[in-house]
Amino acid sequence: MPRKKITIPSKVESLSILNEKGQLDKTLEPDIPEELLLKLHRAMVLGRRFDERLLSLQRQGRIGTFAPITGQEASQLGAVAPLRDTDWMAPSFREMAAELWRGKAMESVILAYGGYNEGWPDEKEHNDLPVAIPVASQVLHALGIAWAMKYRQKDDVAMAFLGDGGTSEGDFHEGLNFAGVYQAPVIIICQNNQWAISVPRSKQTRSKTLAQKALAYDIPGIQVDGNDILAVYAASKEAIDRARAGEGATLIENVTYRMMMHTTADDPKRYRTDKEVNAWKKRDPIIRFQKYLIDKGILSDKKINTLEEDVKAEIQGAVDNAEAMMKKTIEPMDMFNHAYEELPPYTEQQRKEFEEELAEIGKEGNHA
Amino acid sequence: MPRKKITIPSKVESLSILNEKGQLDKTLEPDIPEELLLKLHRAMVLGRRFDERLLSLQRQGRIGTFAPITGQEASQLGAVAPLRDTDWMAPSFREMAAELWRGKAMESVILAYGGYNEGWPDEKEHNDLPVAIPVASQVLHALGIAWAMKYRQKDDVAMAFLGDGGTSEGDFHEGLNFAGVYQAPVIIICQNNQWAISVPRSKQTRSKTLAQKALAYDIPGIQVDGNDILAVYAASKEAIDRARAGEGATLIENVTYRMMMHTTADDPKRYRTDKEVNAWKKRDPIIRFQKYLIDKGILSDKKINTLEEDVKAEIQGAVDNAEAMMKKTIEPMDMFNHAYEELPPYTEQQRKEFEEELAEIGKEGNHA
Amino acid sequence: MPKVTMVQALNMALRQEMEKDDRVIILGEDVGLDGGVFRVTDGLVQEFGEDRSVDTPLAESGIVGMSIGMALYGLRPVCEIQFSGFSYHNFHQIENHAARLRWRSQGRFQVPMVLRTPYGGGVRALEHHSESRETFWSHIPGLKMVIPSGPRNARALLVSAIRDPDPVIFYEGKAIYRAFREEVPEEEETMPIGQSQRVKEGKDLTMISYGAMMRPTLQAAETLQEKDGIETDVIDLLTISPMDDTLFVESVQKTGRALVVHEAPRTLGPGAEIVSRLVEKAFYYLEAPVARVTGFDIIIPLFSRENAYLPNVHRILRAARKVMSS
Amino acid sequence: MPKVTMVQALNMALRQEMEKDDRVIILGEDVGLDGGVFRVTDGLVQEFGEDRSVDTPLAESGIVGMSIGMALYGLRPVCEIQFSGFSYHNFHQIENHAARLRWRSQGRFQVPMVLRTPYGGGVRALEHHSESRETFWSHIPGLKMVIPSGPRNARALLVSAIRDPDPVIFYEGKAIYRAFREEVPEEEETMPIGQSQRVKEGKDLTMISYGAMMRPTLQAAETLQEKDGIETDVIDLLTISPMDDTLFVESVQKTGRALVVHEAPRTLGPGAEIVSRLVEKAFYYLEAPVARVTGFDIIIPLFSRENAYLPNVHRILRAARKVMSS
Ligand SMILES: Cc1ncc(C[n+]2csc(CCOP(=O)(O)OP(=O)(O)O)c2C)c(N)n1
Ligand SMILES: Cc1ncc(C[n+]2csc(CCOP(=O)(O)OP(=O)(O)O)c2C)c(N)n1
Ligand SMILES: [Mg+2]
Ligand SMILES: [Mg+2]
Repeated sequence: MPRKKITIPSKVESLSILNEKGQLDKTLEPDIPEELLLKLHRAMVLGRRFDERLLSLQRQGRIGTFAPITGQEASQLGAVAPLRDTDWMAPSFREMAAELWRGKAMESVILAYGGYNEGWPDEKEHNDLPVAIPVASQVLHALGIAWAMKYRQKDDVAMAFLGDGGTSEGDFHEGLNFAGVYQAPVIIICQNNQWAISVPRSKQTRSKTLAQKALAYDIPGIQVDGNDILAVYAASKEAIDRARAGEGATLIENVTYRMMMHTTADDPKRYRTDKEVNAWKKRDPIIRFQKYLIDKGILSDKKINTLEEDVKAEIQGAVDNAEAMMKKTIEPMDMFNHAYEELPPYTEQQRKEFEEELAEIGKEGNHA
Repeated sequence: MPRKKITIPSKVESLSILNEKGQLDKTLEPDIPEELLLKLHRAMVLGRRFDERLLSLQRQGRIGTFAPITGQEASQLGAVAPLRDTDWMAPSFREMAAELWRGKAMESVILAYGGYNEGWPDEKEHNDLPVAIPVASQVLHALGIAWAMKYRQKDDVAMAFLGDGGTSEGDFHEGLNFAGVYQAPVIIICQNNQWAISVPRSKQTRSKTLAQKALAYDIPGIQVDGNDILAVYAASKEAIDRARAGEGATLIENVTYRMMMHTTADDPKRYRTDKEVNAWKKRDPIIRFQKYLIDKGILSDKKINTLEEDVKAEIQGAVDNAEAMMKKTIEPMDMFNHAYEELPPYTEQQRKEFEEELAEIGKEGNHA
Repeated sequence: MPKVTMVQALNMALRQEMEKDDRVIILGEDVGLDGGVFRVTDGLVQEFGEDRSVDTPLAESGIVGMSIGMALYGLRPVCEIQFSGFSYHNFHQIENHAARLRWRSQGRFQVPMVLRTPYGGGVRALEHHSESRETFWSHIPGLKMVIPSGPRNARALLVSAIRDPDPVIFYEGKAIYRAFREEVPEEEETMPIGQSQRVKEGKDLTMISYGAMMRPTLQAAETLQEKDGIETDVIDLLTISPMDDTLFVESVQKTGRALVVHEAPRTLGPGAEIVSRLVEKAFYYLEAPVARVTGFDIIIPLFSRENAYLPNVHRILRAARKVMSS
Repeated sequence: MPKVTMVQALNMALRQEMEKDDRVIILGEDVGLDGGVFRVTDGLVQEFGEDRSVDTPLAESGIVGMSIGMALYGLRPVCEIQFSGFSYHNFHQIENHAARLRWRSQGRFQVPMVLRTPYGGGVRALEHHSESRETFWSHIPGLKMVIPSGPRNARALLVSAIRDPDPVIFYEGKAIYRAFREEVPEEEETMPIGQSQRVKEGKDLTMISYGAMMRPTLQAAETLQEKDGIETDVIDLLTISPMDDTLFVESVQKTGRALVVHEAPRTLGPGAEIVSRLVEKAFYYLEAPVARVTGFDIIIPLFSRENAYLPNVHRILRAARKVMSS
């Protein structure tokens, strides 16, 4: 072997189906039933409006810090839409719309961001993991789940989400490497929203794309227009089908944009320009998708209005429920629950100490 | 962007100059002065013979566990040969030949493997880091050093070594990503010796080469015949020159073979065949290089014999010195040295306790 | 009953649990053909195949993160970290996830995994191969931390750990892997996690230890009996966390004097917690300061000096006599 | 003297050290334009440029490993880990390297780095943003672990940490980042690492705490004085490791009674070491069991219940009265 270029078996591609004006590349249009298209549209609108409502709840001090998802609805809903109920999802902290799609109640979201552990458990019938805050750590959990699915000879898949920043963590690397080695049915969705708090994509890594990182593990990588739900859906479906068929893992980079602050504790004016944000506003995933649906003749402005009303009412109902639950004094003693299957004796002793103390000062006194 | 293949700016290449029979590709022959060629040859022989001697010392119980380097002489000496004294090296635990080249005394090697911390410090005038056992962790130290060199506007470089197994660790990934982002003058030498203890290269990662992992960071990657010292030298020199010129990091995969056990605590018969080992014997880096030097007319069998005698005597001298140092009862109290710049009071109290105890039972009693 | 080493006893526990329960999967670096660097998993890949005894790439966070995922899905992974000195690479996966997922899901999920890893000095090893850092794990709520002291309890505790619904860190003392043999019954045997054991009964002095340090502790106890006429009550902790304080508290209520032995550095070693529990629960019985015979607050030196670092019979005797005379 | 918050005081320490010494480099996630998520590094990139205030990719082991390399080369890196809950990602780099390289090179190298990180509860944060795990770092030989309790000592201790020849973990209490102001002199001020401080003098009861818990501790001390006539001797630990036991031992020799307050879980929290040192060095002066008022041995709950978890004035008073009456 003198001096030669090395050719690599896996390929890295890019995919876009609906352009920024919502115009379609017909040759690539995925075959999605009307009903599903409309369901996805509704989920996008719900995700957006609920995000807005959470922001106002947070600004009013009715919930704590949270991470808005606005602008990333296509990127997450297109990814989870081809999943089955028996598949598993391992979200990061910015997949609220995908979680609702998968069955999480809005009430749970509000409770969790309101500081109540009660918001945490996913519904019993769903397999999705709770939100993972330590960046990229969940990739390995999805990998382990996928390994176990293969061991159990299921044709289910596991899907993990992370951000552009997450690709810098060691756990991302270890997860993808293991996924390649075991040909595990895991799909890694990287929502490249251009920012990791204040660090722009360009400072996160020197690589031109995040998708090409798949080459390090010889698994397929694809860069998708993440504000184009048809492209996201098509790429995810392809990857999921491959995984089900025993052909292993895929890395999908959804190129999208974090339209809001990183979390409500963040002030993006410190590090990015309005100009950049405005440029991305033009690529709004909901507007593009609506244009497509209207062109297709299955949506109209009137239907959109009805839908918006409907969604608003649904959100209001959830907020009311959640706030009622928060108002009912939730037992502070419950913090001792679920530490272990059985509370160890010394911790039990501490629980009793606390109980006495509570009795002495009254629940409110200590709880507040 | 409909569906398109993504082209990646960085390239991955392979390089070989001396083939397995020691025959030369003249167009690629690096311009190495005769004196340096002979010095490298001597260092290879010294590395091999010292390795053999360490093994017999270990088998006789005169030192503890160590990691033999036999077979990897070209891979490490070719890499460090183009370095200057002001450059830094961050070895793993299998770069003994490179460490001797850079100025470490054989006595230090023996003392360290003999269980004496006294074997550890590198000579004051050298910049090389001590052996790093936690796999891949040293990549980040080399990166930090390289960053600092750039900050200080030096044209020095840092070189880190690790094994094929090491590429699976998160620290490898984080180090290479940082190196790309900061365009740091760091060269990562991966000695792909086909095994990580009992795990073969093929189970370590799905990627066809380790060099291609550079694509994830858009830095150059090159796969080199690691048993061909000319190729290793040429690739390293190129990478070092690029780094000095401010053009950033390179990942070099030296394809070589671990001819011996992983460490003296390991039994490779459990997991690999003699056949495989014998096939690699034919690619012995020393034999290949000798053939080249003889063909070039600067080495002869006679010169080799003299060299072997010479090297043997040098090793014997070092063993004698080191054993004499070990025999002198080295103060057990010294274990309290270098914990901090200044020993904290409670640790000082413990040191005193221990001193009293020693006085009571005599040094030997407790030391043994 | 056959007499076996701790390595063999651990192997037996793994083999029997794997036979019984196809949810039990072992994974880690070199656990397959190589049988693990200490041979604890010897023969298991041959018997159960590569799906049950999984060689992994070299990445500890990967191994532990993968185990967490497997456990969430309902398997019972038993991962091996080759040496405890490399388990800090996966510290975040344990602290941030393994120990919390039951709680974070309000009981919807659990993480019934075991992380086995060799710890401790005394085998003339390289750097990072001799530490004793059980404190790190024992301070994490939601986690259990077990350290057996010999073949029989190692086997029984490992079985219990595998069946435990919560994550367990299982430290195996390298110094006692092959140092002695014990009879271990073929038939199933478990031991409750979270319970210490009295291994010698006496009225004068309570000695508390665990793991590889049980041997010098028991030797010292014998000498104290024979040479000094001091009758010691010796407690083997077995589980470091959740710590069982009932036995040693009860013991000190009888003896009034106590001594703790561990290899871990003194500051914030498990001995600190033991002393604190005694102060909390047996203060008025204490007749002398509780002594801590421990590793020093320095990194354990390379092996030529490791015996100077590690607590030994002499050091324990010295401390015991001092406690008895104060 | 201007009255400033702890955030401002820390910023002042960084700015002044960066002005004085071009070896001082700050690095971490969002430390540049964003000024750090708590604004501790605000304005530094504008003043010193991107070479001195370095935004890093999102990788904690990378940040710490890089800092180690910088320190080995002779710089004085001050890295920020965004929240201590994410510092376990770099635990191996600290345990295996930062704390050992001086020793591993027999003094040839040193690692004069500082790892700054916010810790503790009380700011209504998300999961992983409220823990107090100083034990992990305080059990590692070769490392120093510092926790200031207010603007003035934070500034002085950070300056000392930056100048310290050994690696320092520097925990910053989120709850006191902006809770109160203190006068902090423009001119240089340092404080010795490894020395505790008496912040209130009294003869009846020794109270030992540090960090954000100093505030409820001092409030409780006042109430005890006013309502119970109990005069407390209050010690601010400041450095957790190497732990200075001289002041609190001396204090208990006077008071005979002691109480420790920290947010960390009780089992193997720093209180365990404090109790053990008291038993070792002041046993015969102790008139009652030393009380530990601490976080419980569970994960700190989400914020609606965090005040129930954290020690507060009421809980401290309760414990103090119990100690006084036993
Ligand atoms: C391991 C870890 N380090 C740091 C943080 C703090 N943090 C939370 S989100 C975030 C940026 C994440 O960026 P990215 O991965 O791009 O996801 P995004 O927030 O843009 O969705 C950081 C640094 C964390 N949660 N986990
Ligand atoms: C972080 C870490 N994990 C595990 C080990 C134990 N260990 C020592 S060497 C080794 C294999 C290394 O393989 P490779 O990187 O290919 O280097 P080689 O030994 O072949 O030179 C392992 C698993 C270690 N030293 N460090
Ligand atoms: Mg992002
Ligand atoms: Mg190798």
